[in-house]
Amino acid sequence: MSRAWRAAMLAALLAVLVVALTPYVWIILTSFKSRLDALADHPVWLFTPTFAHYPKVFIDKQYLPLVWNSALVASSSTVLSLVVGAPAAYVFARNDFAGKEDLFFFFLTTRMAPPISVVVPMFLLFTAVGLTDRPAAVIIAHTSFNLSLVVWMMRGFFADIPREIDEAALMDGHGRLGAFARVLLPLAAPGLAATAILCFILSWNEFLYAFILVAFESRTLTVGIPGLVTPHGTLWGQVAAVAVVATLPIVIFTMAVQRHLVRGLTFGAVKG
Amino acid sequence: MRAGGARLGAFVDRQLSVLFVAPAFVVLLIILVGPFGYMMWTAFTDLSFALPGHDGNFVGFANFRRLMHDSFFWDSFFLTLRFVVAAVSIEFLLGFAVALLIYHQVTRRRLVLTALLVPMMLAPVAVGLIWKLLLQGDFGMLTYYLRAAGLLGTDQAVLSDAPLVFPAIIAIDVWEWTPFVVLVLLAGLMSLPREPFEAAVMDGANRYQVFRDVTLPLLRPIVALVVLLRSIDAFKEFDKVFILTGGGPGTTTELLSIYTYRMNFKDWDLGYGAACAFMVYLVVLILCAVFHKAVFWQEGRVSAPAPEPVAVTA
Amino acid sequence: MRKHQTSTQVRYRRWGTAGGLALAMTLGASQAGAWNLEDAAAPYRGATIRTIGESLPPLEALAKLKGKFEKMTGITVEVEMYEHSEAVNKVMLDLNSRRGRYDFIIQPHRELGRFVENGHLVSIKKFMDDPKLRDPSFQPEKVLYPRLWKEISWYKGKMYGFPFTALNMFTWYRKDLLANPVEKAGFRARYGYDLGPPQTLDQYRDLAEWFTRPGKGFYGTAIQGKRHEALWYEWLNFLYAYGGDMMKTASGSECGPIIVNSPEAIAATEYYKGLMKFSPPDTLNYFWDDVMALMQQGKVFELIMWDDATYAVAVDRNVSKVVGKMGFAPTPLGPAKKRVGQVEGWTYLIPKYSRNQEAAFLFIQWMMAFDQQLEQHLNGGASARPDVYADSRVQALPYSKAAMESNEAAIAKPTIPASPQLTDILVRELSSYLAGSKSAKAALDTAAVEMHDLLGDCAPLEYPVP
Amino acid sequence: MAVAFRGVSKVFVDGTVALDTLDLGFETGEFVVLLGPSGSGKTTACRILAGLETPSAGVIEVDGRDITGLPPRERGMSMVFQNYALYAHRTAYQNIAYPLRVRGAPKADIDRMVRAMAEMLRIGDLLDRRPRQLSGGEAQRVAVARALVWRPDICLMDEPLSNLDALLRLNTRTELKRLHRELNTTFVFVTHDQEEAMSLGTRIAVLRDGRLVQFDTPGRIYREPATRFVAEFIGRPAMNTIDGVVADGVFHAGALAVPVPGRPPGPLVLGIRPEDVVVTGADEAAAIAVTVDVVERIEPDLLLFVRTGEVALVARSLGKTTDAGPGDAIGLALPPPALHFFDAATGVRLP
Repeated sequence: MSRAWRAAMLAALLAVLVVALTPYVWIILTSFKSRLDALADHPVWLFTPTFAHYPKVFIDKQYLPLVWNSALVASSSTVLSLVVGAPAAYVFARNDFAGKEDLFFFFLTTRMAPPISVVVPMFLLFTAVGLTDRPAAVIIAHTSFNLSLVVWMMRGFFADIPREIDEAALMDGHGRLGAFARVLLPLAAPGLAATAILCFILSWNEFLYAFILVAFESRTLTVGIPGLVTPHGTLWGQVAAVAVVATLPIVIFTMAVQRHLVRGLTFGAVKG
Repeated sequence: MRAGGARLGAFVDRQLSVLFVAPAFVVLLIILVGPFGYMMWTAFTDLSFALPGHDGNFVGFANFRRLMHDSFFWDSFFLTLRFVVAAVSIEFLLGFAVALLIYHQVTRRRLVLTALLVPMMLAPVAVGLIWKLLLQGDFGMLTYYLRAAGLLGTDQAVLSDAPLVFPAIIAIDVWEWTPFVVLVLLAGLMSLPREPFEAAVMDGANRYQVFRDVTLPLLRPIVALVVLLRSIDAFKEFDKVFILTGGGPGTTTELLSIYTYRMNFKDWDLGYGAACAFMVYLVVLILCAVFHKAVFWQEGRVSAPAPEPVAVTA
Repeated sequence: MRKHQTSTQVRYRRWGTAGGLALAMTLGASQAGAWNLEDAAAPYRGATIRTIGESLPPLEALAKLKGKFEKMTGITVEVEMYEHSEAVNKVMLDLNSRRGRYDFIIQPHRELGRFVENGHLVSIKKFMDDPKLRDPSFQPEKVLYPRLWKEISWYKGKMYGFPFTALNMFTWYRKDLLANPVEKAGFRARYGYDLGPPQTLDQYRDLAEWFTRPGKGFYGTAIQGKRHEALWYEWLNFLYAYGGDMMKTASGSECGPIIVNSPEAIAATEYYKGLMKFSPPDTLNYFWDDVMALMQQGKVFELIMWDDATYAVAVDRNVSKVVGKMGFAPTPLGPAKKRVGQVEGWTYLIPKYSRNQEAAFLFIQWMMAFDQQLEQHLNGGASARPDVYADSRVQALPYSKAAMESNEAAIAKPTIPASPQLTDILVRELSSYLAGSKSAKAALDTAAVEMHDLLGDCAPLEYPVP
Repeated sequence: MAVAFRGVSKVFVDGTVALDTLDLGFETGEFVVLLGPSGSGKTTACRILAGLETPSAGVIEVDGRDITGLPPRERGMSMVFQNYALYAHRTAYQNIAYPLRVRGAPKADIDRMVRAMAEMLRIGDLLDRRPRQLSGGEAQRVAVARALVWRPDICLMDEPLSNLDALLRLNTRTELKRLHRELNTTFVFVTHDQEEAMSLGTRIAVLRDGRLVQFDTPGRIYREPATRFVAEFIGRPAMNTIDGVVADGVFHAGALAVPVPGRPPGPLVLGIRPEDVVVTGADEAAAIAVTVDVVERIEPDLLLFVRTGEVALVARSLGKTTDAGPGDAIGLALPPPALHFFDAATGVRLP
């Protein structure tokens, strides 16, 4: 590769990064700007920071508990999706049975249902069984759309683990359940991590189900954001503060399992 | 057959497949037969939360007949198709290019990737607001630089200019979701075996030929996967476009999801809203089924060797 | 079956006999002085009542005030604050699932028809008639703007609540610029009359034109052109000023001939679009939030804006650069030659499914009292009590006079069940017109036909569409 | 501990018949080799014994007890896989210790047994490595250690040597024999390599097309192959088998004529091991005159590929030399005691 070519590629990559990150950087800056700075007619890059927005929105407006609500919903639905979905994915990867592909496709179709129309019936049904307003309602709803993702992705990961590993585990004294839980799952850990991140992101950021199905006191951070758009002006500083705080856990979570994310998505890196 | 304690274990082992698939199946069935079935039933009723007397009486295909002649629905429908095709193909091409860039730019791959993933990690609601802030016509940062660069007239603003709005929401979707495409394709690239590439080089292929004849075909299942996932999600795009434009100006950005939202949450005309949703579901389902049969699963079959014959031929 | 139970049926169950009712009423009348909140609330001590409303200063004020009520009565009040449409959607779902999460709700009055016609609400008459609950000193017919109360909280002759806010739109302008001698001379030279606050729509346009200086980033006005309810609200001011309306009706709860495509309406709509020339380039992406920001930043000369947003422009120096520079006036006179304003407001309502209706009523009644109304008004509310506007502290606010005048001239808008749908249709068509994809007539004709399709025979087309 | 397959069949969902009424029994302490070409059903038989597959028909008995329905963990068997199937996320030590841990052995015992087994397999210094850091031979030893460490009644090995290079394979073979002797565990060893089978097995079960063809000691299988198939499959170079016809006590195949006194007339297959073929001078009277095609000298062996007419033969002479080169005419003798006869139609050995 020529030197010029290399430089050009590096420049292109840099450009991509700038495009990807600038809006986020801007929102971080905005979270420290006074309203007048935020709305100034020239972009303000240097300014005297104000730290008022964070306490205003998280303490005065009591958004802090929403972080916990979001964490509860996102982590529960992620765990639930994995617990329910991974075994199914394993069966899809290992067993052959009549109509398997059709059943698999059926799993995927649930992702195609338009949430905007499903959410009202879901609300009514959940209300009928007394689930509405509890975090459980939105956890179940998120599980429903994450489940297909889990089954889809984990099937690939399990398929890439040689069948003999299952059998070795059986010969080593496990039952099939034990072989799955003690041997297969640890081997598929990178895949689980990758899948978990995507589930977590989707659930953490989801708006509609979380808004409709959950009570005021257990609403998530995402649901809280539009409340900052008022007829008296969008509270840009506070919106930015919430957006920054809302992305923090995900960025941290992603960093933590970064190593697994790509490896996990490589559908074949677990062969050892 | 044998004594107590082991019996449960034996049962679990024998019925493992069923026990493993059943929970997922039941959860999805509840979701499908429950809310989704309810929605489908609603599509055949006059259920409305707004109008008195519309308590969910059966009306047959009335909603669907109305749908057939609803030009707003069909405008939205084709607008959505255009949106999906444009956004997903740009995301794919750009994503592929960036994935290759990162793949070949060996050092700091991880750091670069994490940084790149940021747009995807933001809540779509936040994405909508962030871009509203950036594109705001008076104090928007991007507006300012676009004008300074002469790309935007001082009498223009991106989200107010009917011809610009639709490309703008596509661009924002591209901004938000290209990282996902990069992530999956990069993972795919990194999992490819070396041998075919070496063989192709030995056969005298140049870089472009290697890409066309080796990389692309090998990546086909992953490409299919990412295109399918993105298409399904793009079809459902709602949050950020709703916040950015509300479907306007006029109906220039009224995607199906926004149209359905109005039916359901403004008009509370749930019967008709359900008919719209059902239609959308049907179309997405058919498209995906065709796609699935045509590309994805065929590849899956080839790459995963059929297990049983292997045992026989040992 | 959704049928609304009459309020008296519920009452009888509570008090046993009709005789008991009559007796109680008599007692209430004769022993007016004896009523006090503590005693009235005693049976409900320990109850928790929950409400929901839009996340705005008046609701924040309520949330601050409620502590006093809670201390006096032992009733706990929980307040849920959501964004405008979220607050509406939450309530729609709650009412239609009949689960009774909210003991009273604070909703835009245009939703009234949906609630009442589907039998979701309790008429507050039964509480008003109940001497144990009714504070005899609270005389709403005397202390509230009668027209505002009737439109915001009544439906088809029955009372369902009291206005939480009585909102209105009027003109905001930069009075500091009007005093500038250079501007004065220039304006006079160009238009042949003296520079001053906009009295008529023609002057409004002239002023908008005169002050539009794109090179300096300053504009005459800004219209709320985003595809959003804000567009419709703003457009109504011009529609009314031209003598137009959506339907020919005496009150919002009626259905009547559709006149939204009348020549007056078309003229008003064209006038409205004419203001786009004097608006910033991004005007089709604005709703109330954005034009507000423009005024706060001192980038626009005049707006037609909401009274409850005024505080943040005229008083709050933290967010506004133009404190002390603002003038306010009712919307300019149009061809109709009469003062107009619009009735808009959020209203307290009590759902049928509430399990604490009496406690909810007590709280609402308490909130409607002068002290609370004044406090709320001063914190960014918009009271429906004229006596609040007469208070010296309110009088000191620069916009009180304009607000009062507008309240008195307010015109009702539809509150029938389909009214949000009517709004939605108009927003879409007006947005299409502003975006240039069709003519004003075509847009309004389309809207009229759709409105007719929606409402049926009760709403014939006054101006038939070919 | 006696193991018996009784009428075991296996038909896969796609209709392939992998095993066809297999009857096979063996005793404790044996080193049984399941030998056969691809598709012969040997692996299936092994997996059915392990409990990894369920037979379509028939039963598996251990000491007369039916274990057909038992899950693998209750059969007291272990297995070494062709690709070793080591757990990639665990160290060699953890891999070996795993079956002990799963079976709930006390910690102290685990350590002692793992180390002892590692010592026995000479991998004591590799215990901290992960599978990806091991060479093929090392990984193979770890797999064997894992299979033997908990002293299973039976250790099953499915082509464990086929991924190793030739030398390693030879060494491992000796190693396995030594282990078998020291541990006195029953080994069931699946292979397609007859040499492996001959060197390892105390008894060899030869399978073909899902059926058991012969089950016997290596010596008898070599000396008295039950069918023409076994005869050709066992021994390298393979036994010479010649299709011909008997007439008047003489076997005729093209130009070849071999006296077979007492044989009834009709088609017959005659077989003789290359080492039983005696090379004589071309001029000897009793000799069969043949032409040399190819001479292979793999010291100390000498292989002569010869032909007479259409009939090709291989002669193997150990430690002898010959001057014969390609094209030379030489004489061969086929000593009558060394001749094998097979039914021309069924391939079954004839007395």
